[in-house]
Amino acid sequence: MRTLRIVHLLYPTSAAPLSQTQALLDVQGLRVTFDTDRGPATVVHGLDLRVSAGETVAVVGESGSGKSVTALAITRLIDYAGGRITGGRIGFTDRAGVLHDLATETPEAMRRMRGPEIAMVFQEPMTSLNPVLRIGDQIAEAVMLHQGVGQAEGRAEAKRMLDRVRIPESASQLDRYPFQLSGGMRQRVMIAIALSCRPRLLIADEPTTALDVTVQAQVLRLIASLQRELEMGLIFITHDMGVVAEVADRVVVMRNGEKVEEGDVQRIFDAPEHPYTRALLAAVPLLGSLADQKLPVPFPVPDGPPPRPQDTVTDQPVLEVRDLVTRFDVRRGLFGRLVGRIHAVEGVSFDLRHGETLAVVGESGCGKSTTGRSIIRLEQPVGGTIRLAGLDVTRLNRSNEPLLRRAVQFVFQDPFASLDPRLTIGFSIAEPIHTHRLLQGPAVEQRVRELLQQVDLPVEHIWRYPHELSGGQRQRVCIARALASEPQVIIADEAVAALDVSIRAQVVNLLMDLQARLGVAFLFISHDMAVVERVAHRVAVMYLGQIVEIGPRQAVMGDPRHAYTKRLLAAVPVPDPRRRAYARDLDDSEVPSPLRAPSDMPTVAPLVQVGPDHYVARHHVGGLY
Amino acid sequence: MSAAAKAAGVQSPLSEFWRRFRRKRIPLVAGGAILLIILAAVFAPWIAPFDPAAPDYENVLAGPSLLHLAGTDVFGRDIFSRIIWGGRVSLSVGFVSVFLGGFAGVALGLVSGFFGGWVDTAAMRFCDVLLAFPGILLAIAVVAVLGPGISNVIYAIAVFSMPVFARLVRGSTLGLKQTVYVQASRSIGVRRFPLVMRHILPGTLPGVIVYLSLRVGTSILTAAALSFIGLGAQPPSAEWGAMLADGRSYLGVADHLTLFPGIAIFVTVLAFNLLGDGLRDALDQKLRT
Amino acid sequence: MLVFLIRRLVGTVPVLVAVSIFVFGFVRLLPGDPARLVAGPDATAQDVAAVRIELGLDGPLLQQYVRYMGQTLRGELGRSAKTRQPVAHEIGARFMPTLWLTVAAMAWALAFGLLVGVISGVRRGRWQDHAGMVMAISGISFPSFWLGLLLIDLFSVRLGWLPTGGYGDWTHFVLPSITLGAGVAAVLARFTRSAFVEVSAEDYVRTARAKGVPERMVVWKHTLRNALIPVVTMTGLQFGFLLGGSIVVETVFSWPGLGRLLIDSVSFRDYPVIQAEILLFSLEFVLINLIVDVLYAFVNPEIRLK
Amino acid sequence: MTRLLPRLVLSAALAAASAAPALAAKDLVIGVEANMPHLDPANTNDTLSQTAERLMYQGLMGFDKDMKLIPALAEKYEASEDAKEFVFHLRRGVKFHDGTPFNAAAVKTNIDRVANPDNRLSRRSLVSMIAHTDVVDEYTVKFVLSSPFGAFVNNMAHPGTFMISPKALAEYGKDIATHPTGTGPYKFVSFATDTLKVVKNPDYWRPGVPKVDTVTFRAVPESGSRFAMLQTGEAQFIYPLPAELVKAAQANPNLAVINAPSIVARYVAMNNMKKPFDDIRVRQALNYAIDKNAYGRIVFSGYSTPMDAPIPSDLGFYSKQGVWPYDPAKAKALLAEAGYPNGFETELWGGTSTAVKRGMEFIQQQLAAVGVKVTVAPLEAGVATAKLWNVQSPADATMQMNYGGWSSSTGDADWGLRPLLYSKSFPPNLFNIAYYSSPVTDRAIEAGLATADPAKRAVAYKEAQAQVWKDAPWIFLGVDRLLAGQSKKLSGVYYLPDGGVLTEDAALD
Repeated sequence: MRTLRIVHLLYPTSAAPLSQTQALLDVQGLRVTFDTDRGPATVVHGLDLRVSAGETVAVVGESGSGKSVTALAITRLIDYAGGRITGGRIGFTDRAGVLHDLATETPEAMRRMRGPEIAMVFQEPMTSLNPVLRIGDQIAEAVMLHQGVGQAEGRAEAKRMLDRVRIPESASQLDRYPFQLSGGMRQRVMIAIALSCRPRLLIADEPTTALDVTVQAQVLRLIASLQRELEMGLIFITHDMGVVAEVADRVVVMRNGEKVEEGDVQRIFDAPEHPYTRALLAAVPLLGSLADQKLPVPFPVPDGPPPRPQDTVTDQPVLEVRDLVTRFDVRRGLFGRLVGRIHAVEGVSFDLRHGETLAVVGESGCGKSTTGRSIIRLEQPVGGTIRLAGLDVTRLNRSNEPLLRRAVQFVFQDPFASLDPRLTIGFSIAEPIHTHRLLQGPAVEQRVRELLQQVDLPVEHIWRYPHELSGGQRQRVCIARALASEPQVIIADEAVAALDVSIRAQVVNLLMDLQARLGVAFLFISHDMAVVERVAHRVAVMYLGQIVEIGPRQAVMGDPRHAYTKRLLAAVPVPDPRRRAYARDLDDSEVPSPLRAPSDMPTVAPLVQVGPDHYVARHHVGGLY
Repeated sequence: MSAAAKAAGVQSPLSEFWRRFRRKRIPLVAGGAILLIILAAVFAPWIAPFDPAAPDYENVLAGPSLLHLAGTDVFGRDIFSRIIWGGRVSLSVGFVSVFLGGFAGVALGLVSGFFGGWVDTAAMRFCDVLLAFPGILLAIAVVAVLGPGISNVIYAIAVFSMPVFARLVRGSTLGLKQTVYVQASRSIGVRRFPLVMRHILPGTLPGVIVYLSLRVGTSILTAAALSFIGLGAQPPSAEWGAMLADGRSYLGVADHLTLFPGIAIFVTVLAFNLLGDGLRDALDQKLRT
Repeated sequence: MLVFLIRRLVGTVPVLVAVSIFVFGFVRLLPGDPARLVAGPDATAQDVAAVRIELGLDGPLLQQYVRYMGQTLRGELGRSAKTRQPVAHEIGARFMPTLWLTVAAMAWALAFGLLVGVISGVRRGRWQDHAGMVMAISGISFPSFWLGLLLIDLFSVRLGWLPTGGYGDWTHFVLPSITLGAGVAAVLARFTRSAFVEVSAEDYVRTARAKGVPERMVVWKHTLRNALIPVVTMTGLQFGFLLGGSIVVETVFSWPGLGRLLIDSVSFRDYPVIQAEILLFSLEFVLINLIVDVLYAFVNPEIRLK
Repeated sequence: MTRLLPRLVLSAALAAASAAPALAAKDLVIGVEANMPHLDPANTNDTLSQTAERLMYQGLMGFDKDMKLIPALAEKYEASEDAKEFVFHLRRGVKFHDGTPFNAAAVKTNIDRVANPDNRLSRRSLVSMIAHTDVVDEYTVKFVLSSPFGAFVNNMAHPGTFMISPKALAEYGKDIATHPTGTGPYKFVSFATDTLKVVKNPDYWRPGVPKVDTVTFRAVPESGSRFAMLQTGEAQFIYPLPAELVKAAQANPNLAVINAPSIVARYVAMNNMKKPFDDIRVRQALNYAIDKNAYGRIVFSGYSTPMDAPIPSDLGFYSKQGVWPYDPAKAKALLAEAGYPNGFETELWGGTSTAVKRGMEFIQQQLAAVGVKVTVAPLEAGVATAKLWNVQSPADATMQMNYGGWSSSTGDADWGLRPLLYSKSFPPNLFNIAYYSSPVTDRAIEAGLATADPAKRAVAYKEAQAQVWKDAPWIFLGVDRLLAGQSKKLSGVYYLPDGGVLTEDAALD
């Protein structure tokens, strides 16, 4: 990652000082209240926020901090979401130079302002477009409404917008429906809708959170360039400090509905004043920070001793996967005719050693989760062999199934969903013990208490229900449950992805601590390269169901050899405003679909060695490897 | 995880349900009314002022009075007492048929949803076929085979309630099967039967409970309709639909013969529907009628 | 779209086969000898044997079924035990009255249900919503036969505005279709409201507002069009309810339709007619579902284009 | 001579001709209670269809409004002393609706058709005693019987022997049922499900009739709806008028109520061969147990008179026995004497109509008072066929008690007694479901048939009725009143005691 350490000069990162610009938006003392069935709840308390034309203000905070509500309040869409503005003013200077207080505008006046003056892009591209309307019509609608033009003109403008957001073959895309587009494409359409009336203020609410990292980079770049082009004010709402560093001129940090800190982006990253900001930044894994370290190192703990690298790997492989193939047949019609296959996992081979963490990385749909699920047999592989501690568990039978189920455990991504809400924590943890009849009677409860202690949870939690616990605590419960059967391998499928950054670091540290103490091996499936850098001994990069590169973490991340690995790493937002990625060369291409016709079998590229234990797929190009 | 879902997670599902349910007055009132109707039916011998079968030929077709709150019928029997006793028939038809149908439907839905494949296909085609028959038509077919009478009506209604539950439970089983916690339990090797009984069945119950209460109302209406066309309860049973049917030729002469049984049916079914709605709002917003 | 239609048509075949087996099994499930029942009191052993052949109750079961299917496909449904007329003739005369009654009931129920549902959904929590939902929940709780009797009493007998029953010009349709459609109107109103409310919370409705679409268009273009997708399915299911309900309503209003024929046939144990009627009802229901699916695809591009 | 579908006979009344001046006439609508299955008179079992058939068809003999036998298509007849030969002289110049002339050959064609067992016509028993039918000349026909049959002329007035155009018979075959072609006052127009429409026959042989242009029968099973139709003027005549609505009808100044005695008897048949009804004391006890006056008042809102003989008073050769007294104490005593001091449990069958169920409930209540626990079981027509009429031998009979009615549509005591109480009339032959068998009664019934001499027949039937009354094979309940509602504008529609309606002279004001 050293190659990326260049100070960026092309684009100055700080905007003009506030005093020199007429504030486009001037929010003062904003209070927003929701009427819940438990009575009114104020979720934004007296927020001040200024945005000037051409300026990008990032609003940062963890979930529940009130950042999205603020956005809805400014557009007054909050009226339709069950909330009310109960205090403060929202000053907004429109195109004609007239100052409005959006907090008290009539609904009709607000409506006319939404679109040409203020536009929004939302987080979830999959649900933000109307499924029954063609995308051309959805873009043209806004144009026709606000510019009073006819159908043909609206359509022409829609096409121009699609070109502008770099959607290829825009003319034919106009007649397509949202479900026919990928998530990245839909977000581009959303941006096209938002920008179709040339708004003066764009509010982007986590616009890239649901996207893969390479797509995220594309979309971020697109927004930034359009902003410059249109000289819009931009409020960028995110929880991701990496993204903040990429886009913001100024940063507003929110917590529990209040602004805790505000400042120039450089200042915030260099010298955060508020403890919360500091904690937020400390918890953000900085990709490249372990570039010099061969072994994994836990996250530093505030006020704790500096973490030490962990060397836990033995030579003995515990899990050997060879040529694993998992495909999903797509059947249609009455007779279930096979119309295609999703080649989720195609010829994947790797070893996992005792005490080792092998990270599997890649973007959604690359087959990394399916690989994990196929090993634990939540999916049925169609080919390959799996050996567990030397024993063939490819075909499960009465004797080897309990063995596999005991020795390999799985930790899922969503801690809210992975515990049965109707069962106590204690029972959930004890379920593997009961299932495998490991202990009987009071010994079970004793063991559950031990496990709770191992994951740093109070033993009283044994009688609690999942809803009484926070996300981080629940994930600890899941880990305790995974440990209950004394496994040799834990497959962690995006196990920390759903957690807030501060919690994420704790849970990662817990996992590493357990590895150090128990020697358990992890198959660590993740899309988060920075976390992977912390935990992994080795990294496997997957693309379209195949491993394209595998090797020691330091080699793969510091010296990526496969084009895709390079692209993936380049797309990762770096939480350092000095290292903005505008200049990085990113292509706008889409990841191909793993769905293929039944007769169209993919070729599995052979892996060739490029360094010690470091292998790269060599592709068949023009008849040659 | 949205903020709302997180907020909902603060309380246990049961207390959350009770909090939401209690907040609405109407379902509570409806629940109270149902309780009252059930109690009245159970304690009919003590509550009813008259023997529901005792004729009084000197006092026939008398309008409502202080003595006979709902008047008397063609045999001089006290209609109020008959309605109280009739609640036993109408309610047991409602409950028994729906519980029978519900039980069978839940079992079929669980098996169908959990095992999938040809079992699922066969079960769902079977349900399609049953659903392809309008409920009352199916009931008539059953009655045509078995003959009229209240117990056959119960079977008939159970038969056409079954697919409703089967589909509902299959749907939520499919959903629950995909939930992470069920997969988690599968991944640690929990066997099918405990998996279904421990993790899936309880998850389907909220929907089942909502439908149970809604279907009881439907069943009472269907039983009444069958009685009305002469295929339901037989004399001297005081089933409400049969009372309404018997009294209908007196419309314009003695309206109280139909008015009170009609009100009894309406109020009871209404109460079950309101309760069901309240339960749905409190238990599972996604369910629809 | 054509492929979709063909696929959907083929998809109904198993259901129809199952229905035919059910209908075939119907007479064979009966306790006793149906041929004896049908032949009547004066029948001799030869008569009964003849009736048995007429009912297709002779020979091995499989052969019986094949023969039954063959006859059914050729439209030969046998003769009514009661009237000795061909069943097809009996049913044919009653088909249109029931169809029109059902269509009339559905038409007003749909119009009313959608309107009330949308108004309640838009005015959620206000008096319009409460009034609409009180009407709706009363509608599904009211015994339709009682409603019919009350309507006759009020509008025909007391006010003399409308005929009491029978099949004739449009005035004859008013009361029966109101009675028949009331429950369905109520169900559709409730269902439309909940679908509407659900769709209102969708992100794309927020998107529409965010681009400044006027409320009226948000309701009719962005929300209702999506809410209609489940409503269409529900409407199809409700047709079955109407077909069933027509049995009762036709009795109250002396409507010369299939429903009344069915009751008459059941009480006379006129098995050839019952059998044919159940088949017809199911066929109608399957057909309606087919139409609903086509409509469904029409409102839902995802189904149409896949 | 009709085995009543119970619902077809709720009540009855004779039309006292409420004459009114005729204006621009025209369309008479009659609301009836059920659909007519079809219109082949030789295959008809219900009074309603027979009434409808009377619009278009006639027999050799007919009935007037008092149900007196009158000549119709025959002008006169002669019977031999031994009641074995009957000669009918036919009316001349009568034509069927399709133009075919009516003559002796047409009579022979019709009678032969009914008599032919291969045709499986349900009214065959009316003519089964005929050995052969001879065409004497164009307008004279002679019936030679295989055994004496005193009531033969009455059979020739029964709808089962109505005359159908031979040409139409040949043309339509079985489908004659939907193409009625007779000689009657009205011509067939359409018959769709619940509506029968006929139009005036301009060539009708009786001058001056019919006086209305069309007649429509509309089936309205709901009695309330049927009455509503009358109130709104959609119908000018409805029958039966449910007894409970008589008051409402009387309150309406535009309506008239027909209330007249009928020949419809209501009784409970007990299985005389089965315990406990094989004991005459039990049968008598049950007769004592029921208050016949209350029966009429409660079940028929007062429009029923207690039975005072096994047949209604309006049937020929009726012989009064006096109403069976209501005496529950005596009933209990008799039951105790018969070995049932605490009563017994039994089952009562009947039809499914509201009025019939009401009657059954009443009986249930009354018998409960003397300790007899009755389970009420309404049977649909089809089931009743199987369980009552189709039983092959007395031993197979499962019936204990059956509540039913009987209307002798020949108007004669023979058909009021023989099918029900003659020991050779056990099902499946005829309808003696009480399995009553008494040599005295049998002999008397046979004697009544053996002659055409009214005096001799009267003696025989008197003996039979006295014996039946004494043996109490039934619980004798009541004779319906005929009830119908009509517009005051209507005249000339007569309600016959058997529950049929004559519309030939109908006129609208």
